[in-house]
Amino acid sequence: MNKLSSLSDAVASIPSGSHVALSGFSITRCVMAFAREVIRQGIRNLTVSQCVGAMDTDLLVGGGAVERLIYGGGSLDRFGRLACVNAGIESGSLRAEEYSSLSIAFRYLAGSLGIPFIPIKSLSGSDLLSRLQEQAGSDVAFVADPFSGERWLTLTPLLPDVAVVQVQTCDEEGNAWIMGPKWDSPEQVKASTRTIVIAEHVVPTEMIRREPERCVVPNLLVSHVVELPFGAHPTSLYREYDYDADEIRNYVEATRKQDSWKAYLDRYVYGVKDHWEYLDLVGGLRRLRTLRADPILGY
Amino acid sequence: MNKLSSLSDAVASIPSGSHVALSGFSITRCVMAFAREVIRQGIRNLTVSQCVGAMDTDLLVGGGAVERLIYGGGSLDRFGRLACVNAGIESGSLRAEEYSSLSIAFRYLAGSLGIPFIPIKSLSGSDLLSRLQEQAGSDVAFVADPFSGERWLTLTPLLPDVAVVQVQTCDEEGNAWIMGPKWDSPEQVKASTRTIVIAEHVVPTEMIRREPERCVVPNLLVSHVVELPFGAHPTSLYREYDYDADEIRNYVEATRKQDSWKAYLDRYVYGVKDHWEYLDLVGGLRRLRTLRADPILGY
Amino acid sequence: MEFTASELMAVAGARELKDRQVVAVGIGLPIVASFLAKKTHAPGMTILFELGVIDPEPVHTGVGLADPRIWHRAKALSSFVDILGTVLHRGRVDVGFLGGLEADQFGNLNTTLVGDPKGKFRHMVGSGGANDIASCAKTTILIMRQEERKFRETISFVTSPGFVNGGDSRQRTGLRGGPSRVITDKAIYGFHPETKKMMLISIHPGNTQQDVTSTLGFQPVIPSHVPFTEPPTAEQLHLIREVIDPERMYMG
Amino acid sequence: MEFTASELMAVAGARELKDRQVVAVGIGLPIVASFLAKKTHAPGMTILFELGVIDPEPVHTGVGLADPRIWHRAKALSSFVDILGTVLHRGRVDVGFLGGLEADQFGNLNTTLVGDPKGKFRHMVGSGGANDIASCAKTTILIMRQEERKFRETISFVTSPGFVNGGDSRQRTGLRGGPSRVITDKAIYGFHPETKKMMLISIHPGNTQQDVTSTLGFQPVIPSHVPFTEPPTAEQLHLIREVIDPERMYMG
Repeated sequence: MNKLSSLSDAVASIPSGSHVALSGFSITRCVMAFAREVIRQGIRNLTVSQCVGAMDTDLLVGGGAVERLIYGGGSLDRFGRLACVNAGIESGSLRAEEYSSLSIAFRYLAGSLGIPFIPIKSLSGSDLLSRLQEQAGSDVAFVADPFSGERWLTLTPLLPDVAVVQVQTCDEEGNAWIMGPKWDSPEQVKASTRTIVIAEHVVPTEMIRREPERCVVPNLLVSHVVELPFGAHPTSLYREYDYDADEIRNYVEATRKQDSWKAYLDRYVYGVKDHWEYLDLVGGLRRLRTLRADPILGY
Repeated sequence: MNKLSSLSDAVASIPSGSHVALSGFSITRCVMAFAREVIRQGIRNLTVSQCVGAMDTDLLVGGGAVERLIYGGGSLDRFGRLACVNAGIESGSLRAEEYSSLSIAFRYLAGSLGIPFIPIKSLSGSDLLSRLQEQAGSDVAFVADPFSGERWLTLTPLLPDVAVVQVQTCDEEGNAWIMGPKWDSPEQVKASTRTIVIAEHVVPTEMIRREPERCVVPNLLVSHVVELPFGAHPTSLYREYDYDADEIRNYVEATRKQDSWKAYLDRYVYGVKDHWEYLDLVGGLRRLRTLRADPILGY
Repeated sequence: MEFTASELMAVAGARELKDRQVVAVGIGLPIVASFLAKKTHAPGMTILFELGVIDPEPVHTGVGLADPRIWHRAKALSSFVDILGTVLHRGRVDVGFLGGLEADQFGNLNTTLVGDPKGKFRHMVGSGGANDIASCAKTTILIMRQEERKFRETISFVTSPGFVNGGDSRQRTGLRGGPSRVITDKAIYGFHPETKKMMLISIHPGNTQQDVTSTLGFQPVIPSHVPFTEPPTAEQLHLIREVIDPERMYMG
Repeated sequence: MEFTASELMAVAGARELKDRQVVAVGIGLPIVASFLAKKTHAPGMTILFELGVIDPEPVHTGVGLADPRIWHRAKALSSFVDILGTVLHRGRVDVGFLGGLEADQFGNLNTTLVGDPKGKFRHMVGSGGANDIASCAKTTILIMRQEERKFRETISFVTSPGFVNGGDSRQRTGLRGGPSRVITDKAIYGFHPETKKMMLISIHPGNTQQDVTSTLGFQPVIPSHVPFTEPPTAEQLHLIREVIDPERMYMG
């Protein structure tokens, strides 16, 4: 079944207040074009979850779209911290529930398997846990192991309404391949009610059938397929294009002050009609071709 | 680190009484050469586990090597039932703990994740559960979901001493690829203390590094690598060779009576010194080449 | 056009499937029913095999789920945890097909043993994924021949629960879903909405009500009007005979 | 041969690693320490990055774990659940490297916030996999500079537990393992077997005991004899400078 969709239609399918799981990790495989379109469409009060907070989440928070963040910490690697997320936490305007990478991954895993709780060793003995017990007591609880009697921390499943996942390749039905490490994407997708796939390339299903071991997202989970070149820009997409260090630095610089941040949003988000105008703004093919990955190295 | 080993050395590393997880499913990817060598070496009192009982397990039971079987049922597909397993269950000489495919898969999964229990919907309301509660009460228990209060069945992890997994390709360190569906192999391997990899082809690590997304068994889990052509014969190995229908029928025929079964073991197991003599016995390359998989179809 | 009871069973199974549904399939008639639906009215259906196969397009028939012939041209090849865990247990399977050695009036199925489980018995194949599908699919369809002693008042062993003891006993066990249809070589049954007892829905052409009830070990609910089952179309028979199972591997 | 404090830290980290160990690594000095060990005395070591990378052989340095440069030539690329679940949580990680904004005398680490968590504070990076490694690895090695206010009596937030409140309090929390070494730019510390307080093991050449203790916010256990840390060898310095970090991305 053909699920090809425009980015704007895919984004419009998400009501304000939804829980959205995003596929970014720091400055790689972030759903940046998606985040820009969400802000443009004025979708608000989202719950966003992600194992390690990334640039897509930071932009969505900075664009005023996020009410609640469930994550395991995060940064923009050497480029800087998640300035918008941190500002939201410091001011209290963002409700952040902070875990570790594995505890979020286990919550997605439990969601993907349809199990109501999952035990974990992490978090115990930390202030992360005491904070969660105050803030979000209903998602963490100790239970006696029914076999040994030992006390184990358990977590509830995460069950997002939509996973939004950037991939290199999929077909028009949404059967998708992810090259490189997959971090939390497989469990996010399988935990979520439905998935929006954003792909650099849409290929014939015939090609998907040639390497069935590679399929990470089976089409039965997918509601929309959006083919979008450079959809993760300025973050990287392994084997397709490198991160755009200059544009990430522009972003980080802009987040330092309210004025410059407003100007950034006006220029890169509100000032363009769609992703095509954004790509023109950042230099078009002349600039973007310099980011193209070396086919041997993959970056 | 080079872990290349002879089959006989790999098998000799397994003490009688060990818990061994086997990679077969019905008549495919069974560790048949391994099973024959275990019987020849006189290893006994094994616990064997497997999601769906297969020909490797049936041969091991028929060869007197197994004391306890933890599985989800099984057969030889159209060729017949697991005659040796069934005879052991009917006579009471085999302690069989019978689950479903998913409940064994979840027990391996819990083992692979290092979690002490996992909730499941399956088994409830069936005689499988009531039997397990009588036989193996300590591996199944109901617990109140700490979040909703609902009553959920939970299972203990399976933590085999050794996983024995037939693959198509690995390197000398044990980094292995599995082509085709992987059924319970990934979780078996990750739940087990260590893994013996039996491969049709051992390739340079350089080749493994070219497609890192395909690696199902990372070398850190592996103790022995055994390169063995047609190690799954007479069962099939996807993309390498088809099952040998004649030899499976011989096996099924032999299991019908004690005399014929003893003759089968004498001929195919005790009557040959090693896997090479076995391959000669079943017709050598002249015969085996007729089983070679079509490179497009994979069977 | 002439047709066999098996062909009608496969066609009746196919008719129960809707486009875009996710269907868990075993070997034999369920494969024929599913591929028939997919090649006719339900092209957007997803077909799953428990061991890790999604939407194959076989060109040969296989001896079982373990036969690489039936994995051919799959869109995804994964694992038990992927199919039975993240699809089935997660609640995404709309229809699961099941068969069995024995069934009772509540759709409970036995594939484990015949005889006295505490005494003399013969052990058969056990569950595989059948118990999981019976426990977790939104609905299940039972396909089995209505031979003597297959449908019994009491079965030797409950491998895969149907409506357990009837009424709301399945829900009280913590399970949702349950069997929606039983398709045999003589008739099609549903389940009474309250008692959850098997209820005759249609009789296959060529059979009388007497033929149907005389081979059951219990009395099904029989509504006042029971129609005949619609026969297969020429297209359906063509697909079964020439495309899906030309070697008559599944159709017996 | 001249060397920097960072180079000695990397070398000291490498010396703690043994052949055939499984090591969970973050960006920065831990990467240098791990690749140095692997290229010298521990060729059979396994290097893991939490996001799903096993045993890469990068030819370029990266800005962080998310940089594809450091995934280059991996043997396996998988996922958080694979690395942090089936390797780390399953108990197969021998050594995990950790750094932090602040540490206390029991090796508890803060990477979350500075200031008053209930009042005015600045939020930093949080845990990522650090809490998981601190909780589940058999041992952890803390690598951080011994600057003013980094080693404190009380830290603003415990992101990753060390020995919690000392003594057996970590075990009572349900955790095994714990930190084995703290490597700073001035010294190497272990932990006292009973009290689990930081204990001076060696002082880097060029520093006095006064240099070491004056920049700690607490008094470490000091044995009667404290040797100097063995300096790096020429081969180690060559590998760090020419092979592992020629652009001085990690060595600052």
